[in-house]
Amino acid sequence: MSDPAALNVAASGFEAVAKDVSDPRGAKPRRVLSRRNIFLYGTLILIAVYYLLPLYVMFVTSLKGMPEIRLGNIFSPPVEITFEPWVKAWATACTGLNCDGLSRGFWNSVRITIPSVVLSIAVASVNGYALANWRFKGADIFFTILIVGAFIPYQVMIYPIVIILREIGLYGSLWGLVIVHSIFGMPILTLLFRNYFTSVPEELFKAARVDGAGFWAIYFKIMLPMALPIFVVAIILQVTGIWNDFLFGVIYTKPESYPMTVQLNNIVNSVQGVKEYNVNMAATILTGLVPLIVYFASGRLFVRGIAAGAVKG
Amino acid sequence: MTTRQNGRPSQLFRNLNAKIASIPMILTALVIFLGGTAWTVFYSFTNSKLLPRLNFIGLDQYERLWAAPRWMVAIENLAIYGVLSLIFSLVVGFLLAALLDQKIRFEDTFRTIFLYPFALSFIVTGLIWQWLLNPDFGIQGVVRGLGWESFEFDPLYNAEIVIYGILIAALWQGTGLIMCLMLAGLRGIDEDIWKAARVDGIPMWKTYVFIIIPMMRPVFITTLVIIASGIVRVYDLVVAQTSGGPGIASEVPAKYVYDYMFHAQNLGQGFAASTMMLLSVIIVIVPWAYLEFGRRRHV
Amino acid sequence: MTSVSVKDLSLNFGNISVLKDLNLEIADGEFLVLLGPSGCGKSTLLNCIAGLLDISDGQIFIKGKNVTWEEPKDRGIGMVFQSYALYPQMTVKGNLTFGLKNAGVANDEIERRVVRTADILQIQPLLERKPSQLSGGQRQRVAIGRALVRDVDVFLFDEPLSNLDAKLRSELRVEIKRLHQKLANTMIYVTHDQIEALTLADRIAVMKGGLIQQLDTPHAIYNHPVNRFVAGFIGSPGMNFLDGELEVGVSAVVKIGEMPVPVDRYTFNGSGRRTGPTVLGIRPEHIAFGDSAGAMPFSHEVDVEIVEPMGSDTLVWTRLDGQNLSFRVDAERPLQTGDRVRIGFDPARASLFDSATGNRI
Amino acid sequence: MRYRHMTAIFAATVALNFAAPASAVDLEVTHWWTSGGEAAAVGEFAKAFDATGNKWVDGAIAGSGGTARPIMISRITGGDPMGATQFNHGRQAEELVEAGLMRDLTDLATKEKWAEIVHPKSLLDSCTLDGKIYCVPVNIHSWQWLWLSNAAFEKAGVAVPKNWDEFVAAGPALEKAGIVPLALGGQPWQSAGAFDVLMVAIAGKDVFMKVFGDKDAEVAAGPEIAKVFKAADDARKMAKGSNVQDWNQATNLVITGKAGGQIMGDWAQGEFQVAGQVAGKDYTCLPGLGVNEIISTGGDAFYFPLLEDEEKSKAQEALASSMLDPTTQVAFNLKKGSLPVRGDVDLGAANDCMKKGLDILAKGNVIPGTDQLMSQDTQKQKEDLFSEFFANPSITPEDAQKRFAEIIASAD
Repeated sequence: MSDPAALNVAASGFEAVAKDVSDPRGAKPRRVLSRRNIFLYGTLILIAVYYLLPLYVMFVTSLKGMPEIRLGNIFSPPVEITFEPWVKAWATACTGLNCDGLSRGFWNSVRITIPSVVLSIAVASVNGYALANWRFKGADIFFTILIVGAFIPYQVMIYPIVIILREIGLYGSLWGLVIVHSIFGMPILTLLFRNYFTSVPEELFKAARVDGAGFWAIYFKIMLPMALPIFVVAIILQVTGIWNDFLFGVIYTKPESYPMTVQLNNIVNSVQGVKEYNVNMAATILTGLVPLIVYFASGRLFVRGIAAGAVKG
Repeated sequence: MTTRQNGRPSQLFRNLNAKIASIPMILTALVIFLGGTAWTVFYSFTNSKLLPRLNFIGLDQYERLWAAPRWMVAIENLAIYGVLSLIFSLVVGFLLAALLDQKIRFEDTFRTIFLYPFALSFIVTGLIWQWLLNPDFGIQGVVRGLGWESFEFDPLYNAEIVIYGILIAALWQGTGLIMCLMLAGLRGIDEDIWKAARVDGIPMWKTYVFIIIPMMRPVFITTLVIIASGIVRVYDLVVAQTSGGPGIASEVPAKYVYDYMFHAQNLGQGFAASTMMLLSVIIVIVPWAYLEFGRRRHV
Repeated sequence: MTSVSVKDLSLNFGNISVLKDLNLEIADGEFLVLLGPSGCGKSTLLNCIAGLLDISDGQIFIKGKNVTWEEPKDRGIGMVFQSYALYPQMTVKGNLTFGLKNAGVANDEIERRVVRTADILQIQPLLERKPSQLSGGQRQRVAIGRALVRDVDVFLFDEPLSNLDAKLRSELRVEIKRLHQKLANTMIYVTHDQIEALTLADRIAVMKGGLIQQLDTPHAIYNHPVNRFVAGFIGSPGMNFLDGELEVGVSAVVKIGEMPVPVDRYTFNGSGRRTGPTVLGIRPEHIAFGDSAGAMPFSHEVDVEIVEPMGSDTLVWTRLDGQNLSFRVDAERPLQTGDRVRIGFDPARASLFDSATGNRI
Repeated sequence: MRYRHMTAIFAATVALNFAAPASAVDLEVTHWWTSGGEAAAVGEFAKAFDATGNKWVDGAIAGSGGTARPIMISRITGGDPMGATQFNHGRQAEELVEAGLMRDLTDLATKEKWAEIVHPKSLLDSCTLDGKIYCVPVNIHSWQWLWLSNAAFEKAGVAVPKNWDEFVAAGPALEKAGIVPLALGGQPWQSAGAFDVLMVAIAGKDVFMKVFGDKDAEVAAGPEIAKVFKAADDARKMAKGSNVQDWNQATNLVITGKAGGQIMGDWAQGEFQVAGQVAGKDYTCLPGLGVNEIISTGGDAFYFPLLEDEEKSKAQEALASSMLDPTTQVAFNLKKGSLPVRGDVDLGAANDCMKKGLDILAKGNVIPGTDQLMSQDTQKQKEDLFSEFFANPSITPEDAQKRFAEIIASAD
């Protein structure tokens, strides 16, 4: 802001500019193209390009035919737009003998994701609430173990869980998979909910106790209605994580209930001669669509929820 | 103690509902995380192959593990990847958040753009970047096509720098979430702090470094948990992008575990490797986690 | 009849002892204030009485019933919090009725009590609003209403006025007092504000370090503090403390530096009369000035250092033997820095404390 | 209306199922055959099985055995097994058999006289444990082939080589023409396999058996193997620049003439076939790299987990015998590009390359596959070594040989 007169692009009106510079008066001059703004928006736009480029390439490629892909530049828009790859990815791409593309797995994914998200969030929110407001002896130790559990590579747990599920007779069933998702979602979700409920004024909780509300009444009538933002965060994290899961889906269920990602893996990895990049890209976008929609739809709530669950604590 | 009537409720039944509600957590912590870990450690002293068997062979698996060049490469990669991804995630995430926090227009748009890759799985991320970094089709090919024949950018096919190729993709996918966390943290800072710093004439960067960041400790902790757990577990991305190649240049410990447990059908070796991973996690995390989440805040 | 009675109550968090062997008897209809600086354990004690904290040892009786292990809801108490603690997603009416519904009170009875409570607190127009649409004072009224509607014998107030601005605070203070006179319930009121304590209380328990320092009427606490802590905590502007030496000979004298202050008229505590280092405490309003000063058993000439006009009167700072001393004068008396004036006081109105223990002698 | 219609059909189907349970048993079969040629071949099995009145439920898992096997093993040990599953026979499923999780097929085998029809006999031996038969070998795959693109050599202006040495000599010419001399995918098993092939071709059958069969570390450290490492070093140089992962992408480089040749098993043939290429005209195959015409007789086999359900157990038998049926064998192997496990079927339709293979098989110039000789653990260690060796030129052949000898010394 060293020389206001030189670069003034007149946001403040003529009078302000006309006045003697050495004798400031009235509204402070503002410049739309200040150095700060150029730097700020320039940087942001540049970074946005980096983030958008892969999506752009995916999208553009999915609309091209294979000959064009082989010849052309990955960044150039399609000369001839074709929806063939999308149709193929959704409906006809083959894995082994099954040639019905991703459509086969879509409803499976829905069937897996919904109960898993509901159960994992229900369990984690109650856990977090119990940890934040009803501390009992040993709770901290369990919680610490839980957090450390977040660092254990999934692969290590595959066999023990196979054995446990077998013993309780849930191996191969949808509920077995739902439980597995709930278990692995528990550390981070519990942390978020615990932090959130800790940030709720303790006096509110005390007031409810004086009012005769017990553990569940306080949870359902006081805490739950206040926890919308953190629920949004939890839902987003879980929908993303569970929808995108491949490992558990394939190990703990049967082929008839394989999630969409298994089909994606099959389409992408079953190479029939040449890799059909356009079909792969279409399949990739289709698979990622559900979490993407959840993201775009939740918008601002996500940051608000994160703020509530991560900042305090 | 003084006289008592109807007997004090037993310790076991105090907060009974809370305890009942915590049963899933307790079971998960004890049976899955603790039990599964103990089981893994236990069987790492056996020569289990395809199926777990109780045939103890002492520390043989560990000796072999530490003699395996691939394990060493994997450890080294994890160290490089871990340190860099931690630094870059935090720095980039924070910078993006700070930029968005400048009361800019279109904040929602920018935020969504930075965040959307997080909705995509590592498998998908790996595929996209494998393609973008493919020397024939991808960035290198395009730049060469523009006439710059000697341009070389093939991180996925160059053993020296392949881990950075993976890092690029990982950052693309993950920094959005970190940015969101940081942004939330920045929004939680009292406006008055900024006013005070402005009146005191403290430059913006100094305000960030010396005042704001120290105030954001809780956010950094949540962020660290999320980043660090992701680092230790990194697997899918490597598989999708390089399958550990070229050669064994981009191997990571989690992949070693998986490959030896299932591919090589040598559970004992896989368990030994996972035990080493757990051990390092425990050494770093447990004392910290206990301090952070353990004894704290009484009323 | 005793309303609330606390016997040998102790509370420990791990190795830290928060409340130590407390005993407290509160009469039916009494207004008891727990007063002390933050961290003294006053809120903790209130939470123990409410049943929100489990105690380590001792007993709590309410209305003669041992409630030591009872749930808060079963203790027959209502509670008002500093942050109001209104349930944000419920309307005012929802807030008032939540506890009653939990207790399974019949609908027409709930309705009757809500109407009565709203009448008493004049919050009828607010019943359908959400807490976020209320002002601070309105919120606190609703919070009080929530306790009121429970129709209980004992009200617990946890710093209820601390979040309000000064004007609202004094308004609501009066209102609480009126409420108490009208309902004649037992009230236990936690505050760090001594004005609230002095104006509201039948008795005040001054607490520090998990112990009750003094439990007495406001008057007794103000005029006969049992130790230096209580003396300094109560009263605004605060009591003056002058270090000196008690010399007990033919007549008792406290020597402030070289100045002897005769304390024959002072009522000593039992065996407190012996030679040694002593602190003499005298409240600013007990220091006479000008002509009347000369008539006092002790008087001295001092220089005015600082003049603080406080509206109704003026606080004047000076030094006696190099030690700070303040006194009050009528606002109409023009005094200026540098003026030399005579002050004096009656040692009978002073308090003497043992320098080592701080206890009243 | 439409909804009601659908339910009616649905109800009818259910009723039908109840009415004739014996005739339509769903049997889930898991495998990792998902590439073009492979999927077509699996289709033949499914067709044959469906013809028995049962239903083949396809459980394909893409991404090769490494991805698929843990899933299969988890399913079996988790108590929710599939009807049948692919494994490379040999030692992969040994422990599952020992744990009693697999079905004993001896009765069926005796009834259908498998011992007489399966050729070479070593295939059935690999399925046998303690005298009982646990799997059905379905094909013979041999590794020892060099596939060459005739078009590539034409472009480079050199004659199509007739053996490994000529191929190495042609390398520079190919490179000059902008062709990658040797296509090699990035997956570790491809590097390890290529080395094994070089070993048979250059050091011969005896050395191969000594090293992998007897696990003789001295031989592994000796001069014979040093020569093999020298050749591998050549191969490494020639393979530089083939930026692909999957084996069939590498094969595709040969098919499209972007690469001169590829060392790959006979399954590569399926890809040439899918691409419509003709052996001898568009591409050339050199068994044993044209040096030592020996082929290995590894292959795929199907195992049948022990099931409670009697209906399904019966269907398992039907599947097992349909897989060995002569017509199925021919149809399957033609599409898969592998050799049938029966010596008594006519492969008149076989192409040039397959006939070469059948010839060698008839002469008995065979060795067991490495899967049959070594544990997966040892195989994996080898893969780690060779994938590193082929990708990283800074490892000298001498160092690599030292590490190789160590692996052999501790092999099982």
